[in-house]
Amino acid sequence: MSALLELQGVKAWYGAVQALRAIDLVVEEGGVTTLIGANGAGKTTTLRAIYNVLVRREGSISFNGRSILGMSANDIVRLGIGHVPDGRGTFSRLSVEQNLQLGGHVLRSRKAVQEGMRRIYGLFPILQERRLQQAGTLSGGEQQMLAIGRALMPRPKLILLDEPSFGLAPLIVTGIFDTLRQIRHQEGVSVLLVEQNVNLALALADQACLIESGRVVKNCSAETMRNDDTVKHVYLGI
Amino acid sequence: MRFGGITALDDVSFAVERGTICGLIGPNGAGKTTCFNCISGVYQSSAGTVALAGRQLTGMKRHAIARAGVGRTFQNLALFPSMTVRQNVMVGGHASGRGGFLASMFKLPDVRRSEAEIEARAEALLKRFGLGQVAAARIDSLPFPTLKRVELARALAGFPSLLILDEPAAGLTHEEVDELATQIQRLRDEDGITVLLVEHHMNLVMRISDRVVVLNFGRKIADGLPAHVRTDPAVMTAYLGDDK
Amino acid sequence: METRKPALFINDTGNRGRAQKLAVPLLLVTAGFALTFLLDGYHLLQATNIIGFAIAILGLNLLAGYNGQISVGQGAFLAMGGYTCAILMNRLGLPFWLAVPAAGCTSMLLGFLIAIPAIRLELLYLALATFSLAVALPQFAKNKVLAPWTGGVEGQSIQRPQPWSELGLNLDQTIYLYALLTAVVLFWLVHNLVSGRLGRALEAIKDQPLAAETMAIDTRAYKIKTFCASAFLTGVGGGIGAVATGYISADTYTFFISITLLIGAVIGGFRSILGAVFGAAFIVLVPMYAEKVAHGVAWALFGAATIAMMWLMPDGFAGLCTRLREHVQRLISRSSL
Amino acid sequence: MESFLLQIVSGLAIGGVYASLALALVMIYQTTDLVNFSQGELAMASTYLAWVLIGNGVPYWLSFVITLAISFAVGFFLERVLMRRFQKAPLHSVLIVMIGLMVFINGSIGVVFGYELKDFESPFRWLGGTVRGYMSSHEAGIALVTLTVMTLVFCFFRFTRVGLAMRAAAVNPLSASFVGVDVSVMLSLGWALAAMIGAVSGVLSAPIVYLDPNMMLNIIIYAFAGALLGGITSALGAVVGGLLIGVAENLAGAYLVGTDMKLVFILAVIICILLIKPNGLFGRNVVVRV
Repeated sequence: MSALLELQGVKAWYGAVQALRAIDLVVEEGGVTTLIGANGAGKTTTLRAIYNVLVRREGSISFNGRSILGMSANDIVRLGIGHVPDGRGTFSRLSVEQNLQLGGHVLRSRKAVQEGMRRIYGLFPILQERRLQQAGTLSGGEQQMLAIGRALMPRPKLILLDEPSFGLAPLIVTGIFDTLRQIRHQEGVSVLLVEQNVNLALALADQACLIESGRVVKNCSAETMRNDDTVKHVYLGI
Repeated sequence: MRFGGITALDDVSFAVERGTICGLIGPNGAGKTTCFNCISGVYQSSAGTVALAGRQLTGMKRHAIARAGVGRTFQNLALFPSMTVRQNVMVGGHASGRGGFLASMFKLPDVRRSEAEIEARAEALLKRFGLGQVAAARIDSLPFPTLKRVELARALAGFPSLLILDEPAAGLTHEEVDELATQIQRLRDEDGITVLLVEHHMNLVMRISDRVVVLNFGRKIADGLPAHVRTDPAVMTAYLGDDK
Repeated sequence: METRKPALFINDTGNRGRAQKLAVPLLLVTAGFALTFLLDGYHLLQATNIIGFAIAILGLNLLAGYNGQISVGQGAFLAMGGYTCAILMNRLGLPFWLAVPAAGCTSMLLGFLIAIPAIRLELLYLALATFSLAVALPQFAKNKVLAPWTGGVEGQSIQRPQPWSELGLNLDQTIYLYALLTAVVLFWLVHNLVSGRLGRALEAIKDQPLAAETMAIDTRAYKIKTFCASAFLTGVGGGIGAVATGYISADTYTFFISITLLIGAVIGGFRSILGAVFGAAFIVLVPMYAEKVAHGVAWALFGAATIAMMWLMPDGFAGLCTRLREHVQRLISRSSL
Repeated sequence: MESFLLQIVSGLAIGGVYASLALALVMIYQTTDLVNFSQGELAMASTYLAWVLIGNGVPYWLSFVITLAISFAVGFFLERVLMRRFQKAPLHSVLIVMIGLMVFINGSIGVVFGYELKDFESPFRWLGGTVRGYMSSHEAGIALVTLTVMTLVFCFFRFTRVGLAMRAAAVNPLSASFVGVDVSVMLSLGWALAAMIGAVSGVLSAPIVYLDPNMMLNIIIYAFAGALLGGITSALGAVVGGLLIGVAENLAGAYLVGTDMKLVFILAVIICILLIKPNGLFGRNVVVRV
């Protein structure tokens, strides 16, 4: 396995506020890395730094061995990085189908879009049923599926997932994580997962990266992280 | 001093003792900020009451709540960019000033005196927070940690009896957080101000709070001494997820 | 926590000596006084107009620059002031020096009535509503029901007031001097207002309304009062303009007068007191020369100047002066080190 | 009764003009949360362009198409070159820039073409004097053209890839960039389309109000009212609102306040909408975040 996405010494600012101080992170080809840390530690900011939205950043970010530092979000999508943003970010006033069509915005032909939609409906049959409904009227879990499906439309090599469990009932969360496992194998996609629910995230991931106040505290395998007390320290101030 | 049953959240009740620091924590979306905004009057709670030293705050206008002695800071800073640091702090002392539109236009003696008092108060606070050198600087020319201190000084200029701090540690380095901890403790010990602290920085909360209230999904799940709260199983689950 | 050396200073209290602070206003007033005896009738009339507009723009600056409420329809207050003067002088025979403050008062009343709905609107909608008011304004002036008072489309002449001949002044000089004195008083009052506690409160409302409220500032009451004060000033400006010109009609108060006031404020600098004088000079003098070239040139210049101003120096001419002064001060302090 | 119907029908026709300008306003509002105060003057400038083309012997409909194309390009570059610089400026600065732009266009056209009224031929003479006694041929023409334009606009947004991307960029620019939409191009396209649709309203209204640099001053107010009535966030609302305002204006002029106070009436309507129902008929709730 080789590194698909690599961050080295990444710093980021919101205006004058420095949110990331030193982030090093690797996602292996075909692997799942999870980024964990308490609220406000800079998890979402890290994803935004990769995608070059809302923040100013420094450091080195490379994808497939190529620096993506100067690229705009819409170019990064074309390289094969999908993003499932926090709060899902579905186009609530557009239909499910239109959301997926937009997911395929970077695809060249109408045929490819049609084909992609069939694929996504295969993964999430419920979305096909809800095809013509406005995205805003879907349940939280369905919206999460739609957001994931939308990101998978152009067959990305990597997807960035921001808190897929946020605001969902435990049963739905389990379902989503099961689907993620399935997608990972079926689509051969690598994942960078940001998650507040540490135990859930560590169960899915191979690698884990713990951050605190915009700095990496520990970078190791998910297995090691599970048995480490640093996590509790960071989350609960013990 | 008590806040009884703030709803908009789900039936949250807790009380903050006079002259103590109370930490309010919880995972994302737990309702901390909503709770906070109910107290300072940004949102009106749909049921329940908030009371300060026995006096009802519920239903009062925001400026009246501030006048009643509730001061606050903002998570993402809400300083006044067209003013200098000194002027920002002086705005904080607005409530203690005297004179309306006409009196101010004619600069009546009372207005002059009140202006001098506000300025003296501001100078003292600027000095206390190490802002003397930047007193005449424009807000947008200063680094973030300095601005956080300006905001704290501004909130103090209004002589609050209760100060609510919205994530004061966000965006600060370790050393800066240490200094912040000392400052907040001074507020309690020297000024006798009651502090309600909403914060993600666990270390800070656990270190300086006399008491910690934990919210999750809009409900209170724990309330007690810091040492008890952090070993509470319900809190663990809220923060780390179910152990499966 | 070592603090960075500040990059930019604003001159707030205590930074400059009293004499230095008074230098520019004193110079302006002295020059203004001297003009009474230097200019001929026509030019003195234009100078009076500049003063009238300066007071009107001062009102807009107070409203928009200090309190953050925009008014694109400020011409309504100008008109209110003008018509009040005309009616009081023509019908009741009031002397002009009483009619002008009265104009301010009626205008303030109108301001109060407009403020009650206006302060509830967000900035964009406030702009939209006042823009519409500016367009509809001439229709009020032309209205048949109001025509007996306003003079409708034909307009009305205003009785020529008595000059202060005891002081050896002719009529133009009298009106000019009166305008100058009024301006000095009003500018002084507004300066006092904005440089003290209330001024800070008004700016706090403009910058961060929510934070202002948590500083115990009653934003609603202050916004209404500012609106009234602004209307008063613009009404006085309108009164002076009408008395000086001696004639008003519906065409005096078109949509363009409102926009012209706004442009004057932009050019001078919204957040300044003396900027109002620069702005007023600009909007009176530019058309005087530009319209000789072709009809519309002044208007095109106004538009271009506005865009250029927002692009290059959004704080207007006054802001440019402040920056130049800061620059010079920095050079001096550096060389003295 | 006959005349009442007549008022309604002709109100609908002139309402078509307001509707297209209102649609232009909504288009820019949706992407930038701004009301473009210079929209009317842009439309006026487009109308002069059409007038020059026709005056130089270019056939009417060809001039029409050329005018739309040039307006489109001008709108696009105006956003790229001018408005973009003020993207991060405070709202009041942007409003003032728009007003400056409006004044500039008005003055420049005045300098070049003068301020006297000019006749603008209606292209619909051949339809005959009146259609069944209810509307003049030009009014029927306005209705026809606005209907066509609206249909095209709706099809564009519903069925094309770019149209969908524009909607996405308007609803949620951040998510739009996450799926690869170039949001900044969409902003420019919004201005381009708005300028084009505005041009339609200018060219169609010229035969009624005559051509002069101030021709759109009143019309833009009616368009504001229309856009607000429909809910400034809704394209469909803008069209319905524009038509309703056209009818209301005609009826108010004929029966209520007289023609000389129509604008005042509309001003009152605007203020009432803003105070009582700021979301209009079709608008969505705008959530205010603290």
